[in-house]
Amino acid sequence: MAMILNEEQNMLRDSARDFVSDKGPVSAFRKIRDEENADGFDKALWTEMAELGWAGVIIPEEFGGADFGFQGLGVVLEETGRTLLPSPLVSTIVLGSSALMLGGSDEQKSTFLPAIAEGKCLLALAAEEGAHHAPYGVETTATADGDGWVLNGNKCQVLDGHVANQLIVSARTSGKGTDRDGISLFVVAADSDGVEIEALSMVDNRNASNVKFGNVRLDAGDLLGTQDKGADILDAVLDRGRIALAAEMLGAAQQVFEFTLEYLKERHQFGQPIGTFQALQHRAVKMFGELEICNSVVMEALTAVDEGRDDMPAMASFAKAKVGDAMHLISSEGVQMHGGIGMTDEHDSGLYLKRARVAEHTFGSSAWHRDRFATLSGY
Amino acid sequence: MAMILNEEQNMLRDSARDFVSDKGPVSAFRKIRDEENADGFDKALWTEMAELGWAGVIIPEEFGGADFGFQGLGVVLEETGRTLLPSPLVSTIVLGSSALMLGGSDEQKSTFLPAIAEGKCLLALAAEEGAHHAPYGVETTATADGDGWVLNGNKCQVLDGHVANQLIVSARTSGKGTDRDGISLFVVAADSDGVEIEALSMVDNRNASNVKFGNVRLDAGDLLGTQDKGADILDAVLDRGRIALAAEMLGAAQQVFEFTLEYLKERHQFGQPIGTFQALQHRAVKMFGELEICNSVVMEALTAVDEGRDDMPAMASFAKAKVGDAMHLISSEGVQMHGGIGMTDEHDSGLYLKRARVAEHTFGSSAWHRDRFATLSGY
Amino acid sequence: MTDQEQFRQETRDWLEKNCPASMREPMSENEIVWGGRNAQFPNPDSKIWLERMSARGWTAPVWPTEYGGGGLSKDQNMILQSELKRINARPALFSFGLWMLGPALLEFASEEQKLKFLPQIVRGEIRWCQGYSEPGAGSDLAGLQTRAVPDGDDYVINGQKVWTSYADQADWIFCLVRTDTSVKHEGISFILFDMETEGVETRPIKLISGSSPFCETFFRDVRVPQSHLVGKLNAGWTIAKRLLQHERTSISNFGAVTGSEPVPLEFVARNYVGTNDDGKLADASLRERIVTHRMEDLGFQLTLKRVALEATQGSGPSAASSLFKSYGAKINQDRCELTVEAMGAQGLGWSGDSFSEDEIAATRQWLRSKGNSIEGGTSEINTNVVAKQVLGLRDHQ
Amino acid sequence: MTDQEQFRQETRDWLEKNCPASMREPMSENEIVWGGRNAQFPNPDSKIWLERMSARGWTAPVWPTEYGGGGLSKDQNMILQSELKRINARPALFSFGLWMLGPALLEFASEEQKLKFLPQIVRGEIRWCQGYSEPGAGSDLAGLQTRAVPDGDDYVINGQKVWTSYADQADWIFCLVRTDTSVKHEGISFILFDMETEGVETRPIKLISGSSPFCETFFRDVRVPQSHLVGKLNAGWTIAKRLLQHERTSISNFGAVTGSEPVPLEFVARNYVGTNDDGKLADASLRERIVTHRMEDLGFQLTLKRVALEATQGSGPSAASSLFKSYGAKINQDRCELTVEAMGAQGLGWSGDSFSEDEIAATRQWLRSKGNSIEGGTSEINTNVVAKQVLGLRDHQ
Repeated sequence: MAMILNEEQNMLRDSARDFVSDKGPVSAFRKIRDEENADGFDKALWTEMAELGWAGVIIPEEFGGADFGFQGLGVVLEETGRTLLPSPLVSTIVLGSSALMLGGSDEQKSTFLPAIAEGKCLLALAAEEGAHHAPYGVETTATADGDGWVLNGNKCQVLDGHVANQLIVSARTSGKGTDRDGISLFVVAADSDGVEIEALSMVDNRNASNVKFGNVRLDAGDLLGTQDKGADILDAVLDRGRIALAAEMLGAAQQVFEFTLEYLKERHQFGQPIGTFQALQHRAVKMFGELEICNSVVMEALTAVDEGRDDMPAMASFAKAKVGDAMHLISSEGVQMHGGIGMTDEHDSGLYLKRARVAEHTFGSSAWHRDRFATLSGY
Repeated sequence: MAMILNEEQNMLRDSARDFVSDKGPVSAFRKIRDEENADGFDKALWTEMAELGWAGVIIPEEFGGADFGFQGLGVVLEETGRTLLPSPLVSTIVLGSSALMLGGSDEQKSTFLPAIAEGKCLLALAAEEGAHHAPYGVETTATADGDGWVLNGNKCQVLDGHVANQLIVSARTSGKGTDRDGISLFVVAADSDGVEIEALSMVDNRNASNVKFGNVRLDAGDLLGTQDKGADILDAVLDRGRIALAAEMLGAAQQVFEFTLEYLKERHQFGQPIGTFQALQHRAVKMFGELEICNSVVMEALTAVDEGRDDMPAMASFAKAKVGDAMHLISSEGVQMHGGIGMTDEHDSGLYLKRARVAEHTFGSSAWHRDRFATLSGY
Repeated sequence: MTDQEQFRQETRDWLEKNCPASMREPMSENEIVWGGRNAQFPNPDSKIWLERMSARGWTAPVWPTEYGGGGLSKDQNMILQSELKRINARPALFSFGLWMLGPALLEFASEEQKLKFLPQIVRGEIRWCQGYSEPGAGSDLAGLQTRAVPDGDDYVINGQKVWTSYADQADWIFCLVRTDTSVKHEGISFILFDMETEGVETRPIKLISGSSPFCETFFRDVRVPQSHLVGKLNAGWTIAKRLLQHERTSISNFGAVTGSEPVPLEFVARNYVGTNDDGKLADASLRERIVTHRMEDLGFQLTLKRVALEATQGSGPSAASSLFKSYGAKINQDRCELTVEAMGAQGLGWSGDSFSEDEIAATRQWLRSKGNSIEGGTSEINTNVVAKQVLGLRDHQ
Repeated sequence: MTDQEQFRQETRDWLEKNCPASMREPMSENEIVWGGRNAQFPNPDSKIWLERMSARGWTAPVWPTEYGGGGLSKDQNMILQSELKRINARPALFSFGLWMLGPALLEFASEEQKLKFLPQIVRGEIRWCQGYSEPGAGSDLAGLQTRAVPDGDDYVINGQKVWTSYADQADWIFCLVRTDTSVKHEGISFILFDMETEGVETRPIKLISGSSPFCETFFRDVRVPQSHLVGKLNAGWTIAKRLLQHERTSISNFGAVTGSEPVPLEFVARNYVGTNDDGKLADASLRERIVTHRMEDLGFQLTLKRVALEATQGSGPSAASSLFKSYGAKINQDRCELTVEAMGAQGLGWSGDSFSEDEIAATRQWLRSKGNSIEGGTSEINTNVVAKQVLGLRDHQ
């Protein structure tokens, strides 16, 4: 029963909101975009975020983290979502540190987690190989070679790939096609010989990369978790990623709703605020209702992670689909209700619209997750 | 190019509208329902309709029909749809006479078609065997026996089954499961030995029956069309039925829209007609727009039948799905916009709501036809 | 042991001893106990259960004991409810008196009125109905025209109500009447009277689903003592609004209250539609709509929970309860639509042996559900309320 | 041979001889010929084609010959259009002058104005832009504030317009200005002036799609001869409304005009999503939404055809054209949404070699399409118009 924030979490939210509105408003994102910052985020700001404990928010105290769990993380992500503030939170903290915590050896944990918590080590998950989410569709191979492996293949949609120090890579060590068995995970240094990383220019201006592995040599110790059983970790990591993205999208959608509602009250046409028009009122209420629902779903999903519940995968699909749809609706309405000004690059609406599409797609679209939810529910 | 009515069709529409509003208003349907008329329709009125030429509207002149084609039939069905007037138009004229015209031998045609055109012979198509539309899911068997066959099996959703003189029955003469090949059609007298017909009480109060065939003996001449190739006729007959139902539903939806629009103008709350509320206005416009679209689609589909076009099957699925959805929307809005009074049995809204559900289901639901349309379009 | 732990233990013990076994089974709609002068107890245990519960005041757990209530604190009531739920106990009494009138009387009635009416409600002795809507006053409830004119110590009431739930089975009515025709909202009063009074007539309204839970109710020169007026003269609108909030809350929880969970849609669909080799429902479109509906439903349930939790700090039903009512209506309507669609032709029967009881029930419930977005304030009106009260959007001038 | 058959034959022969082969190929957006002082002809054939067509007046086939038009009857024009379509001929000229200003001038301008401006439009010599919306006057266009004050033989114009399409490339503007501040609709006039006049400044607006087809346009003490006023002083609103109808019609037909059919969605989906063994798209949800969209699209196209047929008996754009605009917008938006969804990550690229030209175009078009329901009257406003003018519903008082 954790559907409402406790005092500690409320304090975290307040401090996150203050920090983000002070240091990372939407203009911060615009600056990164317009200056074509090659990192795709503000490194100095990331250092500050790490100092606030955000980089270690889900990392246990023994590895230098704050151990606030996903409910804590969710609070932070909602706030950075509100201003579209780019950071390695999802790539490094949610995906990377989760993978290490769930599957890493003691050595891997103690090597990487403290550095991650300090904000000094960036990670990326290289799991996708096509335009559509397909976690088991792995053609990248890791072939046994002496004590280690040789890695070959191509990955895409790698969030923060070109800024990461370490890549967590899914590769086939047995099986074929879309077999769930036979996938293994590896930790690969981004500067290894044979790794080629190409940064992409995406519509939401967030970091994504294509990565090629050409005969990359890996040591025995680079295996993450059990050979051939990597999908167990991968699924859990992706579910955490989905829930985290849902929290981020919720913050973004909430923000669009709030500034659109303000606009409905401010903008006058025909001698009245346009928010007095009933058709717009009913659509505003629809958005409000969806946000209320999403709020509950995200809270429940974050809680499911922290409590290690069996329904976590279903909750992940639920949250990702529900919030994905809501953000879609709300970001589109945001543009429409602003009218012409909403179509301009100068206005923020479009930025959220773009982010909505990419976030909805990442780790599986709403449709993908409805399908999975039904399957998990047995129909 | 027949998207607008020609003069002849306009005259037919005017006379049909006059006749229906005079002899077959909604109260006529209520009377049949409330008096629990065992026929499910007004036989005397059917005789009058036949005298107007409606029973022979699509039957060639050589067999005593008016040969107005489906565009003419559509005009009549829209008008009877407007008042929910029950008649054997769909069962006997659309399905029955089409089956005979498309597949009947000269003898079958000259035996039945003139009697049909006179309104003296009623037909029913016994093709379904389950709760969901599945024209090839035929388990009823016709086993060769001497010169003829023996028919065994159960049919359901047989429109006007218990009032029909002749049944057109699909039965398996070879193949199995849902094979398209191996289905044959037969003309079976309803009073044959071994035929048991049970009238059902449906939510829309229209005639539907379950029919059992227990060792029913058929002659060689009872086969309709080519043995094992009955699906060719059946598909064409069903497509005509779908288009006809779309025309009927269009009339019904149009009627609901019109009396609901009137209500929006008449009903006052808060000192104004409720039709001044913008949220209701936008929903009314939505209905109007859907009706405009449906109008075009139905016209085009009726034309496709008359012109014998290759895209007739696709147009049938298109029309059935599109108008089914529209009638669904409009009949639900009809109840909602009338508020409490719309929930009462005394008000007509509910009658259309009920008819909408049944009509949408008959010959394949909207979802079924979207699936088929996509398949026919190659994806 | 803390006080709370002790209360829980005592409650559990008492329920163990006093709640008959048959009262721990799911109930069907016709087993509901509505109380009243002509109370029906299809199962004799349900009479015992009502008597035992009402003797402790636990049919109205948080009402003060002086009015027959249980006098429990909020925390104690939460414990009681969770203990009732633990053993799947049926509600001992369904009652508009408990859900709607009682809270209003507690807030607005005179001491004398409270002492007279509240204990009867607690014990289920009087069954109440609500005289609100009129043919010309639905969404615009304040446009009501039923007149109450003073005459000696009485009011003489003339007019017509509609959508009076179970008026033909109720003993008393709480009724909105116009006591001033020169103003709108400020000319309405709230009054109570016996349905057996001369001049009261009820006519059941047949719904599209075939059932008749509502009536038209006519008043011809009905004489009611002035002492039955609740609150101040012409101040009935305030009471009416408060009461409507309670009504909305109880309507959106109605399904939950009966404790009978409907069969999950996916079971129905699997039964009637079948599955592919991969275990997915054979109808991909239906499957997509079912999963979408299930997510809406689950999200709604989670939100009810969350808001209930938040309300433990707050007070009374929040403005968001209007939103819940329209969401609850939409979700129930979708469920009913999808159920009949899944059943195909079998979900379209009206009567007869060719359809199972569940199938006929599905058809009727589908039709009945269309009223969810109308009764107790239409979804449109509820949406307006949220737009104004929650979002702060203004009326069009 | 009837006159019509003869006209068809002559037209066919003429087109055969005069329409260059390269003008019978589908065109991309950057091959559009907009004419004007700085006309661009990326393909030299397009210049020849424009000259030949305008010499016959066939860029404006039904305009009277005395104003440079083709002087054709409606029937003849239908024949011409069908013959152009038969050979897939490109439109010789895209022009707001042809589509919007011209018809208004024909109806409202003085003889002198017609003789001056219409032939230029026919020949594509002057490119026009439209000065309507202002920052404070969008949906409520009549709330515009740009002032025109008489001064000698001139008006002096001050104010700001926004959403002026291609103002930075246009030669002249047709502009709504306020000539009376004491009334609203009755204080607006319609005036024409050269964009090179001193005091006119344009600033392109960058859209979310990255392109800049619109401008902000500023007027500082712009002097315009009073003779450039079209129609009566303060009677510009009538012209404006008529012109908006033409605009809506042309926007909803815009896709059709370019003649470049987009690749059907199902091909895109098959490419990126793949199919199951039974040939169905592997993503059942996407498939359902594609087929739903295709039906909406086809139904819309059929309706455009039907209404066009009906209009051959009637006159000018019908009130239903407002509906078409919002339907057309919705359908194009759905198509764009579904296209990027089908493309997955490849439909979310902004630039760079990792995305094909088609992919980048899909992303940009998706963003651009969001404006379809805003420009030329929002879908909300169009819906209001239909509610009032077609359905006869009244304004809320």
